[in-house]
Amino acid sequence: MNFDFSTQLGSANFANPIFTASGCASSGKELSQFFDLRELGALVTKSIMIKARSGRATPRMAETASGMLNSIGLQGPGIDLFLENDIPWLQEQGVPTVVSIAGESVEDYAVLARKLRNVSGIKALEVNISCPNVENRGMVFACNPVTARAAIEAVRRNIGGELPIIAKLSPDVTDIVEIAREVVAAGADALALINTVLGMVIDTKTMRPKLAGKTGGLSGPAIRPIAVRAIYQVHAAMPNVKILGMGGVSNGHDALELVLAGASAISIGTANFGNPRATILVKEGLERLLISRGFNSLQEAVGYAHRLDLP
Amino acid sequence: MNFDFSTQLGSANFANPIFTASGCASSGKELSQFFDLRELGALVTKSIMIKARSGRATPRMAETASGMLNSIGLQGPGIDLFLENDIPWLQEQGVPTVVSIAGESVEDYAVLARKLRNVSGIKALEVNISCPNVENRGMVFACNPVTARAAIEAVRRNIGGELPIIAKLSPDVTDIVEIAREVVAAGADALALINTVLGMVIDTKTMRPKLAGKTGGLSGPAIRPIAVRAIYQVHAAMPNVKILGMGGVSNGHDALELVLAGASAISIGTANFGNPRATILVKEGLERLLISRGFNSLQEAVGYAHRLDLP
Amino acid sequence: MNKFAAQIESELLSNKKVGAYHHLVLSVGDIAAHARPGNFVAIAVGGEGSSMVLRRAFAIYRASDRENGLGYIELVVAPHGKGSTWLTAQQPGALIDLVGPLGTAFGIPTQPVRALLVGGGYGSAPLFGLSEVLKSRGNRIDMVLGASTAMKIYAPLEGKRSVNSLTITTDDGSAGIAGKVSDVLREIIDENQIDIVYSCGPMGMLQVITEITQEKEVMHQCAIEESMACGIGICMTCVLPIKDDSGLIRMVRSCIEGPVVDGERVVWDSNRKIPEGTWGA
Amino acid sequence: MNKFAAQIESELLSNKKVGAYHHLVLSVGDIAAHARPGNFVAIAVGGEGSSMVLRRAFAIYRASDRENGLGYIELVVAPHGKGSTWLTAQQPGALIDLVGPLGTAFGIPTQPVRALLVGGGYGSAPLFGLSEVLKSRGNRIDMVLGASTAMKIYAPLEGKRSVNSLTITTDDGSAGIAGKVSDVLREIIDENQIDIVYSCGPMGMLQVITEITQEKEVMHQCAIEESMACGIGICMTCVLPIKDDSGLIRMVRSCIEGPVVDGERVVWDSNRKIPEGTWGA
Ligand SMILES: Cc1cc2nc3c(=O)[nH]c(=O)nc-3n(C[C@H](O)[C@H](O)[C@H](O)COP(=O)(O)OP(=O)(O)OC[C@H]3O[C@@H](n4cnc5c(N)ncnc54)[C@H](O)[C@@H]3O)c2cc1C
Ligand SMILES: Cc1cc2nc3c(=O)[nH]c(=O)nc-3n(C[C@H](O)[C@H](O)[C@H](O)COP(=O)(O)OP(=O)(O)OC[C@H]3O[C@@H](n4cnc5c(N)ncnc54)[C@H](O)[C@@H]3O)c2cc1C
Ligand SMILES: Cc1cc2nc3c(=O)[nH]c(=O)nc-3n(C[C@H](O)[C@H](O)[C@H](O)COP(=O)(O)O)c2cc1C
Ligand SMILES: Cc1cc2nc3c(=O)[nH]c(=O)nc-3n(C[C@H](O)[C@H](O)[C@H](O)COP(=O)(O)O)c2cc1C
Ligand code: FES
Ligand code: FES
Repeated sequence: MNFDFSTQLGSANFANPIFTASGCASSGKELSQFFDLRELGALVTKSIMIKARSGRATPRMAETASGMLNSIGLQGPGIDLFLENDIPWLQEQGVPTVVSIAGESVEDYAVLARKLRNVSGIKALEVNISCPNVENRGMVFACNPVTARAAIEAVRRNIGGELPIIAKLSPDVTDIVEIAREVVAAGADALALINTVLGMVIDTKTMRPKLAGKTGGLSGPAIRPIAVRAIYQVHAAMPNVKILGMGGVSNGHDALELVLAGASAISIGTANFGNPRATILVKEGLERLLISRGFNSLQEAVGYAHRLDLP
Repeated sequence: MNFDFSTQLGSANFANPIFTASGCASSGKELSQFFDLRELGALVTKSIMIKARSGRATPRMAETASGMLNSIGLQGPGIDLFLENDIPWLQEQGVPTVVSIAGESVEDYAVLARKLRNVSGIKALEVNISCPNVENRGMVFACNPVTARAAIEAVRRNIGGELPIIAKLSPDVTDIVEIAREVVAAGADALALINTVLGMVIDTKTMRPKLAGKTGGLSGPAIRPIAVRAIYQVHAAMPNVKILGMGGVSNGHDALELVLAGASAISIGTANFGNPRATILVKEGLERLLISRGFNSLQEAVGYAHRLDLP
Repeated sequence: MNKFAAQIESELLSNKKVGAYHHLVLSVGDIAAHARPGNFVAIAVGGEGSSMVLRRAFAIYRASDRENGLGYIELVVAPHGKGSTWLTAQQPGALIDLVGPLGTAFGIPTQPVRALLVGGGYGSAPLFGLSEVLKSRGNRIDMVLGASTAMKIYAPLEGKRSVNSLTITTDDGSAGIAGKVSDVLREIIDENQIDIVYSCGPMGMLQVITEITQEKEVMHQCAIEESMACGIGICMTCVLPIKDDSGLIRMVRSCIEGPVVDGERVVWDSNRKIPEGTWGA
Repeated sequence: MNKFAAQIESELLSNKKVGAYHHLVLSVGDIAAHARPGNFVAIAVGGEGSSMVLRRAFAIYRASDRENGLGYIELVVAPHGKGSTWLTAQQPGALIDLVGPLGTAFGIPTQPVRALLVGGGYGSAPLFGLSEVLKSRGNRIDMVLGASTAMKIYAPLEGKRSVNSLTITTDDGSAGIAGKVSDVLREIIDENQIDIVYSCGPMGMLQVITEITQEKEVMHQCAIEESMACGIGICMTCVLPIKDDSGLIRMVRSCIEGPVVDGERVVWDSNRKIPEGTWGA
């Protein structure tokens, strides 16, 4: 049996398709106690911004039916300290790394790309554009084709030729295919689908929103059908654009569902909180399922659910 | 103790705020075996179209984590048979009734409104605009401010002065407040929030979409945080517009959450499938919770979670 | 709509593994008195805080009416996915939220008939109750049970006694005749001069049986099994295309106009498509 | 990050109701040997198919290291919401998915000290293990336990023996002194010449204790309790504003830089706001 589990996103190769999801594995150290991080296809770092951020006030989370809401508010040390501390550690450990970046303006994305263009030991850049754009009444970049495009263009212009760009989209839009087309036109090599879904929980005791930030991002198994739909729609429209799928994956079956919809790699987020070894379990489960279904490689299975739609 | 549980949507009064959700109680008969339908604030009928519809092929449903997908495809007998059979039965039983209508073109909505304008025994009209518009490449009416407005205008013009119009919106939009503003401007007296969220499940055995219609509508507790958020956003923007809230309510706490967010009445959908007496349990639970929190009426609690946002 | 349907908290009295199945006994009070062969119950699975929001349907294998509301029913459950696995893991004493009896029942002819009962897998469950009723009316009963393998044949001893002949088929030949139930049907129908076939099992099997019964011009009542979200007629997920007397095809709810339907009325092979000519298509 | 943290399937050895709480004993192998007073464990709740996706944190009440990997830990759990109610309903023999030991531990002074241990509700749990360690080092220990009502005082007999004095307060006066623990603290600190206060309980209580210990100029280590999604430092939901040596406030993860923190370093009353001057605010 010579099963090929490797995958590609843009020009980057990964030994296997199981990644952590941004913001759900910190910068790796904490999980390394539970498994060897080199077993991951890649570790995706939490989204880093230019400056240090305190993030939102607490409470920052609320459990929901088969999911959770979070409003971390992109807490982090800022890109300089991140490059000083986190990246060297990941490199030392030999962990395949995807860096996630986030900005509040188009210029922020440009600056972050310039800071990263010559950093070695990074396999790809994930560009989180589900952030409020301070220059546009706080409207989220990913929710508007024009600003989504501008953010990705800024990264593309400044990153140089090498590093693949994965644009991470929000599901909170009327037409995700439209946004996908724009960011691909702007130079994204691959797409990450999906970020969290905007939600709210009201505490029936205090009778106010449970999160200090009122709204938060919904993640976990509850949103998997939304992720599968988004991936399926985008893969149908642009079968050649690689997708890093995510949203509620916690076992091999879930991952297979996203692969069949069109994902070439899978990020695991919320499931890590319930089980620190979730990525490894998903990886083993997915490989087993693919083999048992007669696939010789992961690639054969990507988008397989579309086969009957072909003309 | 003289607790006032009554509620209003437009000019219609209801003895209590617990309704069935359209499409989740058929036309009432089936549930009447489990409780007295007159205990409901209102029974909302399944969306009726002009002509008889076979609906979609099976499989039409897939269970998901804390939710389900459905793609019924608006199966029904058409408005004439509906008015001949279903409405008289509901009237005989004395069941407060809200009729839900759905169309494939603006003209459909106009025709349906004309057919209903002189029918007695109806308390309000719920206008389901989460339907594909055959005149606009199958784009869902509710996903576009222009078509959403046109559909509601058509109903408003044709319904006459009496019957309140409740416009039912889809959460699958970038900005639900924008759509809400349009339909209110077009003459909607109240809003129903939210319809199902577009989703997909892929069967990992057959390796194709589980539903014959491929995508389906996600409902149940999984989507409650999305419903609460949508209701909160719309109530914040238009505090005087009454909201019929729905999405994942299965007990009194869930209903209270939606009321605190801004809902003046609550529809119960998926929960009926798990428990035929769900509406009655929600009703009893909500009333108990409101009283225990010191409210003298339902109205006092509507939108209460916003109180700290007031200037 | 089954006019006796009620929602109750039922106590699990016993849970025994039998071959690939679990045989469950549930205390259901008056529901037992109203249950007819072919009816089913809808059970809430997963317990408090479960992520499973829909009930699961199970055919009533047998119903025993006792006085003083002490009636009980028996089910035969295959641990298949999450819901049925949860149910078969429950211990005696557990309280089970159950709605029943639901759906239509097998029609019992008023005249003496020679009946053939055909079951696939756990589809044999409702046939034993049926055979007892048919037998008590003095009918001759033959039975064919099929499954992929011997472990999946559900044929309890007391059940076997209530039939005149029992033929078993397995795909792998591990019990009875190697093959499908359909391979033996024509012969049995001819030899025993069967008037009516009652069947229950996978849709594919029911379709083939229908072809045979139409060819042989015998009646065929089958209990079908569609994905059901509610079991009580309010969700429209369980529909099946059925021809009425005038030949019009309608998508009818198999939970209330079924599960027992006339085989020849069903438009088979309609998974993923609406048959041409269906009303409203 | 607690470097001994491991994920295991632990067997529930016993589950007893004690007042308003449940006392649980779990077989945890080597984890027991590594557990220090103040550490906690994170437990997956709800079982297979549950709608609860996050672990619940519970302070280790006591840890007993036995040879041959037979160590066990004890927890004191209040059935509060869905997760803790599920846990307290488990029967001995149940397998519990557990990660631990997690978080920081109470600091044990190298010099002899006069320690006051203050617990609120189930917050008394980690203090008994702490008192045993302190006592074994020859320290004098006083304890104050408070709760809303007598049923919610957790003070086991053997625990009482390990302290020199035990004062109980209840809001409703149903046991001990009527009032809050904070009402009696100043006097006890003065009378017993307390050097260090260890505390565990609701945030409001810890804040008041900090005010008193700062006024009295005694050290204060407290185990705080923030909503935690992961317990292992990867989600950033559990943060708390803490001042470092230079006075800079940072939002630190209470699951790995806590739960035990220096009371005077905490910027209290920061629920729903980021304190001014916080790094990155
Ligand atoms: C009228 C009727 C009678 C039935 N009688 C029996 C019986 O006597 N014994 C028995 O073991 N099972 C019976 N079933 C099937 C049973 O209801 C469950 O669907 C099956 O046990 C699988 O459920 P699960 O939760 O284990 O699987 P899951 O995969 O968790 O189920 C997910 C969803 O798919 C549906 N589903 C999955 N498989 C089937 C199936 N084969 N048929 C219909 N829906 C399905 C489930 O109902 C559920 O909504 C019957 C079904 C129907 C409709
Ligand atoms: C470090 C630490 C130690 C703890 N030690 C104990 C202990 O020894 N005994 C004990 O009974 N409980 C303890 N708790 C609280 C416990 O983790 C649960 O949160 C509490 O039992 C309520 O959970 P639930 O599932 O019953 O409630 P739910 O309402 O279902 O909880 C929903 C969510 O809110 C969170 N949450 C609810 N209440 C609290 C709370 N008071 N503190 C933190 N998060 C909360 C839950 O963790 C969960 O994520 C501790 C919490 C922390 C953080
Ligand atoms: C606590 C938390 C923090 C997150 N932080 C980030 C982030 O910093 N950047 C980002 O792009 N996505 C972030 N996400 C979104 C996840 O990367 C992922 O897209 C989403 O959670 C869906 O996957 P899941 O259901 O597996 O969690 C975060 C999610 C959670 C739950
Ligand atoms: C099986 C099913 C059928 C539905 N049919 C309709 C319909 O005909 N018209 C409509 O406006 N909404 C329909 N809905 C949406 C519900 O009315 C409701 O908006 C949605 O399910 C969210 O509520 P819930 O989570 O309580 O089910 C349907 C939902 C389900 C699950
Ligand atoms: S299962 Fe709901 S209508 Fe039949
Ligand atoms: S609980 Fe996740 S970082 Fe602390």
